[in-house]
Amino acid sequence: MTVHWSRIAIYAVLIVFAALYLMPIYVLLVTGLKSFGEVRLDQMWDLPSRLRFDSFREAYNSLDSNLANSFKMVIPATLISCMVGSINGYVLTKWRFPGSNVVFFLLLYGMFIPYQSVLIPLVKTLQALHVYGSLWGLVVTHVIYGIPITTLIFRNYYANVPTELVEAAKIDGASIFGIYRRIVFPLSLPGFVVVAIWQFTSIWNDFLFAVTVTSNPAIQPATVALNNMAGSFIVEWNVQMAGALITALPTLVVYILLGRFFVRGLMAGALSS
Amino acid sequence: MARVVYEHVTKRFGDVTAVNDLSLEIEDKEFLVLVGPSGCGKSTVIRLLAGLEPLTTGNIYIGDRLVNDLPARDRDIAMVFQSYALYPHMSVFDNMAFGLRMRGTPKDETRRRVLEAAQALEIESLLKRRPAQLSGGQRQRVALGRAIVREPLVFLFDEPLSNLDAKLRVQTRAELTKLHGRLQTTFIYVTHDQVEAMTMATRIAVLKDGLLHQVGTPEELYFRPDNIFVASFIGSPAMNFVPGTLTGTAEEMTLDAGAWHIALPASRSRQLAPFTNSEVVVGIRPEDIHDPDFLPARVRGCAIQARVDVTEMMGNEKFLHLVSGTEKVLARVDPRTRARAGQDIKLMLDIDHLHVFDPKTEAAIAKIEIPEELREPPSA
Amino acid sequence: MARVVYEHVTKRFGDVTAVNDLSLEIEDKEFLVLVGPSGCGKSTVIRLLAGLEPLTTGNIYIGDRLVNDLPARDRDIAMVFQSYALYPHMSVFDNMAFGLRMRGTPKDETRRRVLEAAQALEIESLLKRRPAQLSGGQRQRVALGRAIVREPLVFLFDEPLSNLDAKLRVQTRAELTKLHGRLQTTFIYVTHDQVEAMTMATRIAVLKDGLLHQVGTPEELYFRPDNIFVASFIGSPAMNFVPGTLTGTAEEMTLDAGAWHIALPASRSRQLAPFTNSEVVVGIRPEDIHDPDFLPARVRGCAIQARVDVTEMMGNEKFLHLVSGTEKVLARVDPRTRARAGQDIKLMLDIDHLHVFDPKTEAAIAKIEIPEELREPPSA
Amino acid sequence: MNVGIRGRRLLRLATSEQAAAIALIIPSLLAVGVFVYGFIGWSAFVSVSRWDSVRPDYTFVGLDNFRDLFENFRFQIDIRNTVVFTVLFVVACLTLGFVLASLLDRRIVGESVFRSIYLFPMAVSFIVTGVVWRWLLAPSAGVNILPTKVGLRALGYGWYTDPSVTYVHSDSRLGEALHAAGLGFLANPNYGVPLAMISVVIAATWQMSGFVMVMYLAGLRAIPEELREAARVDGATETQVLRHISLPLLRPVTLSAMIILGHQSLKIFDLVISMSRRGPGFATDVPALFMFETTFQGNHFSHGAAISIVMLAAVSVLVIPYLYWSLRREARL
Amino acid sequence: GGGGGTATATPGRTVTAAAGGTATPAALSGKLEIFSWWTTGGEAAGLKALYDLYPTACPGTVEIVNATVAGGGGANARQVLTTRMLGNDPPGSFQVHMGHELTDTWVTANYMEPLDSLFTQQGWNSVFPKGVLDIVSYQGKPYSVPVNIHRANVLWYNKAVFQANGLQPPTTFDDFFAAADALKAKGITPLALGDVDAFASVQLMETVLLGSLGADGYNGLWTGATDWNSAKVTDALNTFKKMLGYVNSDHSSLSWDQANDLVISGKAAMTIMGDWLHADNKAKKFTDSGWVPSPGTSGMYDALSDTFGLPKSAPNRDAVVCWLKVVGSKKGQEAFNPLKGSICARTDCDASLFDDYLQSAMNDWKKDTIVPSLAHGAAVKQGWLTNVSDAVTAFVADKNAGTLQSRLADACKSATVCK
Ligand SMILES: Nc1ncnc2c1ncn2[C@@H]1O[C@H](COP(=O)(O)OP(=O)(O)OP(=O)(O)O)[C@@H](O)[C@H]1O
Ligand SMILES: Nc1ncnc2c1ncn2[C@@H]1O[C@H](COP(=O)(O)OP(=O)(O)OP(=O)(O)O)[C@@H](O)[C@H]1O
Ligand SMILES: [Mg+2]
Ligand SMILES: [Mg+2]
Repeated sequence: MTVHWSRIAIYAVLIVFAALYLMPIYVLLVTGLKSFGEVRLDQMWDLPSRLRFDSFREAYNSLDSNLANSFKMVIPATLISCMVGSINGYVLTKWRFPGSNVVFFLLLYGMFIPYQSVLIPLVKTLQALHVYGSLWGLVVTHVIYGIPITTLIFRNYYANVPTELVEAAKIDGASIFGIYRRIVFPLSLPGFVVVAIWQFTSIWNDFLFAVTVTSNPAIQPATVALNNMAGSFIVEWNVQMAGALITALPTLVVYILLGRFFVRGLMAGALSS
Repeated sequence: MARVVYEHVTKRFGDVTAVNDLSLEIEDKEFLVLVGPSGCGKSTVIRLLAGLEPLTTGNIYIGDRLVNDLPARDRDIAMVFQSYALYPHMSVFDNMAFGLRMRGTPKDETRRRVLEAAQALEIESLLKRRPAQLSGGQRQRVALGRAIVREPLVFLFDEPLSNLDAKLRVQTRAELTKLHGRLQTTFIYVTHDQVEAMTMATRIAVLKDGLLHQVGTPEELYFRPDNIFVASFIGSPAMNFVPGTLTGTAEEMTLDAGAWHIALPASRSRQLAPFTNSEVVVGIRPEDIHDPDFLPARVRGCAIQARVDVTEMMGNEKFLHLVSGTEKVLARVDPRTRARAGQDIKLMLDIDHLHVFDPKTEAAIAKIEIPEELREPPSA
Repeated sequence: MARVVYEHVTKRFGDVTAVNDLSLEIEDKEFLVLVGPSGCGKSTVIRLLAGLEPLTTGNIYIGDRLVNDLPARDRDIAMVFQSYALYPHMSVFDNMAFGLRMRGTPKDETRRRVLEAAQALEIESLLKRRPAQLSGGQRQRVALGRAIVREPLVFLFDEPLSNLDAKLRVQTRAELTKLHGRLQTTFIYVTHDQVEAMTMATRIAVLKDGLLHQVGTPEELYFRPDNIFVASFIGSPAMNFVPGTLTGTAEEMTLDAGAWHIALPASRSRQLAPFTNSEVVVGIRPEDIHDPDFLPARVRGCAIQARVDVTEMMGNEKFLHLVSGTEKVLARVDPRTRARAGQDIKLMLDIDHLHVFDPKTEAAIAKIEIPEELREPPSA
Repeated sequence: MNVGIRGRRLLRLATSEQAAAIALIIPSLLAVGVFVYGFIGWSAFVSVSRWDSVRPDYTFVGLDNFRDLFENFRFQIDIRNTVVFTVLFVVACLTLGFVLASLLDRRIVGESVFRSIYLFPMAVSFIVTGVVWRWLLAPSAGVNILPTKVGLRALGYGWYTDPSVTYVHSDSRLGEALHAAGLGFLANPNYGVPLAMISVVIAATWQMSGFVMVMYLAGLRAIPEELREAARVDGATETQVLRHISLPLLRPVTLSAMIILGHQSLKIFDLVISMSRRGPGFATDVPALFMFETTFQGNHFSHGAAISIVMLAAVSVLVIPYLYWSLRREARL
Repeated sequence: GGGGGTATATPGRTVTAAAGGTATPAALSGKLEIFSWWTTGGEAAGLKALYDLYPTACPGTVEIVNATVAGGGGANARQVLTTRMLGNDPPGSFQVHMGHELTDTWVTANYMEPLDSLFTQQGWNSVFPKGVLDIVSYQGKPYSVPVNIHRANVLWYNKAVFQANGLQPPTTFDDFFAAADALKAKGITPLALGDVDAFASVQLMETVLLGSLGADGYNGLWTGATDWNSAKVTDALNTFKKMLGYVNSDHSSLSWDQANDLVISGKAAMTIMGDWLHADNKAKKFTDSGWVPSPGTSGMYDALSDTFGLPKSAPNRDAVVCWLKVVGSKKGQEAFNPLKGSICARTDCDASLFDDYLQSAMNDWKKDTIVPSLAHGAAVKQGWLTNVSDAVTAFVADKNAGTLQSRLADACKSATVCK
């Protein structure tokens, strides 16, 4: 094989960019491994004098129950989001009715509201629903504000699932629910992966709703606790960064494990309208 | 076990009228083939019957039941799709069993019926596979099997062979014909391939732009097309059309069509006498143009001149792409012909197989007879 | 203006050998058609030539130039894809002009050549449209036009007709033949449809599993196939094959094949004598099985018995799906036959058109002659 | 509106399975109806009220709040910032995403590793991104001192602390030309680029370009290979193939990405909060932050609501044509 | 629709609890939610010390819920608090700065209960200085219990740097600029500033205004008595502008504590910051720090105070009232303040519990003129402060004192204090 300079150049560019993309993570990691005294802005690139996981331990100790809260909220919220989006997408592609495009438009438009502007009515509404101040309140909030994006993704995804399958099942005697349960749902995995990743990440990373809806530290999600690690007083950057890494870990794991399916799901039509 | 009746059925999609005032009775146990060019509304016709689209106006009956508002699942029909629409996440067995399960058939019976159908279609060995692991032909059989196990009142087929290669298509065609004989059920079959229509149908319905153009047996459509469209659509390669004029009277009519000057025999002259001095369109099938050296004995020929443009060897026959006057004409002759590209040659038209149409209405004004040997007894 | 030479060309994709040690010389101005079943490597053969895939081993020459390492853009070839691969975001004009522009042809000349080609293909009126606004046939012409304007050394076609309907296909076939005559350039054409191969090729190359099975004129392949695969692949409907045994000596050989007991005439006996007492496979084309009532004069028949399973009316001929002993056999007979499904009937085999193969090697052991009338002078 | 006909059509539908379909979507519609449209309505209502303390006051004051808003110097800066940020961010993400995708599309060994690396920042929250980049772009640390590690001089960029705004000065050649053309008002910092914003763009691009890359990658993979092959046979070089074939065919992807990025940038909040806040002289201030502070710091509820209504209107201008276009296009297919 | 309009309703659940008025010594139970933005360090420790005192002072089984929201110098906390109050879900008690942040925001809006009977009962009217009582009161009634006092007008300097350069800590603006020039010539940043949070620059301006206009002039700014357009204000703002010429260039990227790092490391010599900086020095084990009142403000105590109040519909009202007692008690304040690094709002705390700086502050507290801090919500209502803060942010970048002055004047006008 002849060596092609153009290929070498391509790899070089890719590697340089990879390094640039990893730079922030390097800083997070290195700072997290330092002691408080070592943390100085002008020494941020230096490796820690010795490996110490104290900051991680400390961060973890102050975050662990909140991480559990996050999971308790994110998992049901993501699952429900997926189901709701999937059902909406199913109806909007396979059971179209007069005005279904308008309905889709109305649902989708919700994606674009600035969330800071709805906090006050949100709290009142959640109170009326008796879920304010609980993780379920957060679940409800995230599921509802997730409807636009999940519906969009599933609608685009289902547009590429042959309608003949649904028709064949209709003729075979299945009802609207039967078709969903036995035909459409089992074929939805790539769509679910995309939606799950998307929702998991954005719900997990949300701070605004979390801090607004839950005030009891015992039930607050990790993002709020992480934020509280930086008081108005001294910021222990090493612990802060360690905490940031710990908090980001679940989403990173999700991306690394499911990244392949994410791309595949996107290729299968999710998000390409 | 069911007649199907379309009564003034119309279906519109927005501005498009996909089916236009269709009235059609399909007898029990018939093998009706709907043909027509792409977009003519064939699929819509059977999708209306299946309950996959709501009617705009009109009525549809299955047996004696008006089914206009019946959901698909209650119509007791089965359908084979062009794409087969096999459930990709289910095994072949589950694909075939799905319809029975949905109807709550007992497990034992489901199993029995699936196995039976699989046996009949010789796909028992595939029952555990997924559709993705099957070849095109195997998928086609599974789709067929899925329809058969249901034992429905009516079978619908939407171009089920168009994804198969030529060889498999020939074979499956014959199998479908046998299946129909065995099941003794009404088949309604959509295709745009007139060969399929000719070979399998007990009756063919020709559709164009949502309108029904002619319904009849394959022989009727081949020999006695109602209009230019049917004439051109049935038969392959397609009929040649040449504009011309009729002159003369009673026993001695003459047909002038481009470079052709054809004296008609008495029998045909009589038939065409009313149209003397009219413009007409003459239709002649490629197989009715013969090389004089290999003229079959039964044929009454009439000589014409033409230049050979291209020749195509087909093994047991040869296509001659001819130019006669300004008209392009295709002839399908004995392969031993000595005609070569570029030559001017003499050819014989089968004078008893000249079709004549009105150029304005496009309707046939003089039909030919179906050769006696081909008139099958009604219930062959 | 270019010979094309494949010299021991092999192409592997991982474990799959798509092309296996192919050596093939294609003369300048030839119309070579590559046929073979799906997946046999046809596309790969021309993609290697186009420079779209790198060779694994071997050499390819265009003209006298070794092109193994030349990028596609420098090979001066044009290719028409099955999907046409029209650039959907460009007008027809831009599609056709693209290749010229990439080569820096001056604007004027680009314009002139595109218009010329468009005129020749009768698509001038479409030049401003986008591909999405064209019918299948129109797209096909644009793809053709895009190739023509380039005036390349070699034209490559990858199943360009397979997305057209039957009628258009017939028509375009003839046009391609004429185009080849007009352009006087090398055409290499891939198809899995043997009809296309038979009708257009000056020579046909038959491929299977990456291996070249036979190269020859259409007549050679039809009448004198080298092996069972070629025999079954060329001709439609396909040749029937029946296993049998040869007995007897010299002048008086007998062929026992299933229910058939065929006494061979002297000429064929002599030819087959060396194989007496061997197992053989007998091949007979459907068109060589005749209804005795309509036996053409030239045919030396030999009677067999068979039961009619299904009949298919094709207009000017009729297919009989027969069962003879345990063998399924297809016959293509005069449409006036009185044979009906379910009957036991007598049929005549054309004894001069029996093909005989070795069941192990599958090679032909006795070829028949090409009928004299079909032996065209080399440069017809 | 022909409500009667619609209603009857719906009634007829109610007899079929369509009723079940509609029933399935009604909960979502209701939820969105309340949580989106109800709340927007509430905001709109507040935006024309006099509510100016923590005690609601729904006295109608017409469009006064909007007038105040557009006269507010900070809001004017914010509009400029948002435009600058949106343009830079969208362009940067699209460019980088496309470049990376087109490189990765060339049968790269280790593609999935690269892809994961480029994509993972999306998993990180904007808040963490902000904190890290605040470090990385700190003038006395981070990227600026990176060259010192190899013995070079430290860089002197101010990054997000740089208060300068690059704009056309009235006395420059271009400025005079603008004046001459009657566009003199453009020669003003209000139509300039605040340099500090570039740092925020860098951080945001780091986070989102991987996602754009994946979208492009999926888009590239969806372009039939034959089109590119046809272009190669037609004599195009790889660059020409990219330029004349791939790029035009990716237009729908580009548009989708632009919408996703565009609406994100109009709503950007977390990142700015944790990275640079309002920045020097509001150089990195954005409407969402302004609204947040106006509402919850200043207790100007009506003004806050007015800002959100303006933001929503801006997003709508961007999005509604797109949605209309894509739904129309779909209907055509 | 997002139904507003019901915000004034008092939920029924608190009616019975409210009947108690002053505490009945029955055992307390249930949850008590204390809302603050004290999440880390000394302030969190101080808060915890108060919590620890609670069970002894208030017997029962009350479970304290420590609802904290950090970030943005209390901005996040304020958002959450506002949302909750408007949503009729007040915490038991919440941290709020004394002054307008309390009165204009919550008291005038009728969200708070007056605490006059509690103050009388506990005798607090005599232990808190009059100035403080005035600031926490509205129409004569106190509405919250101050727990600490911070001073905003302190100039902190690095003693070693000053010594090495033979400088004296400046007390006037002239001294300040002279010293600054000297330091600048040496390549030392004279004044460290970290105003990533806008309050730091606002607070700097406030000390300049105070130093230039004097206590009365300064107080007059918030009542309309001092004309914002006057030449004296112009001078003050120009001084402020001049001062900004001596700050570190990356000030807008730093928080106040990061600015302090510059002083600690000797890269900068001074910083003007509230006395919470002293706790930062202690945590960073920096002992070489000196302090003087910021230029021109000797004898003036620019004060801010964290206080706790009683929301009207607070759940578990009795427990809250008892919490307020803890907060106002001598024991409570003595436990809290040494940890937090502030002095007691009460005047009777034991000085020996405090370190040297705090002791000096306690002295000043007793004798100085007390003025309310602008940047921390004591002097003006929040809407006004937001406008001031916006004007200052813009000024720090564009240095246009004229614009600043007119914007400040406008802010006063739109707060309906000036005409
Ligand atoms: N769901 C639909 N919405 C709008 N128009 C439709 C729809 N289905 C079919 N049509 C239109 O109705 C007409 C008939 O379509 P139909 O599918 O029945 O044709 P067809 O004869 O089956 O064609 P083909 O051979 O291509 O399958 C066409 O013009 C088609 O565009
Ligand atoms: N890019 C590729 N990677 C891996 N295998 C390939 C590739 N291209 C072709 N093959 C394999 O090489 C063999 C020959 O493929 P090729 O496309 O040449 O067949 P073909 O004769 O053109 O078939 P068809 O009629 O279906 O187009 C097949 O087994 C195919 O799976
Ligand atoms: Mg169809
Ligand atoms: Mg191929």
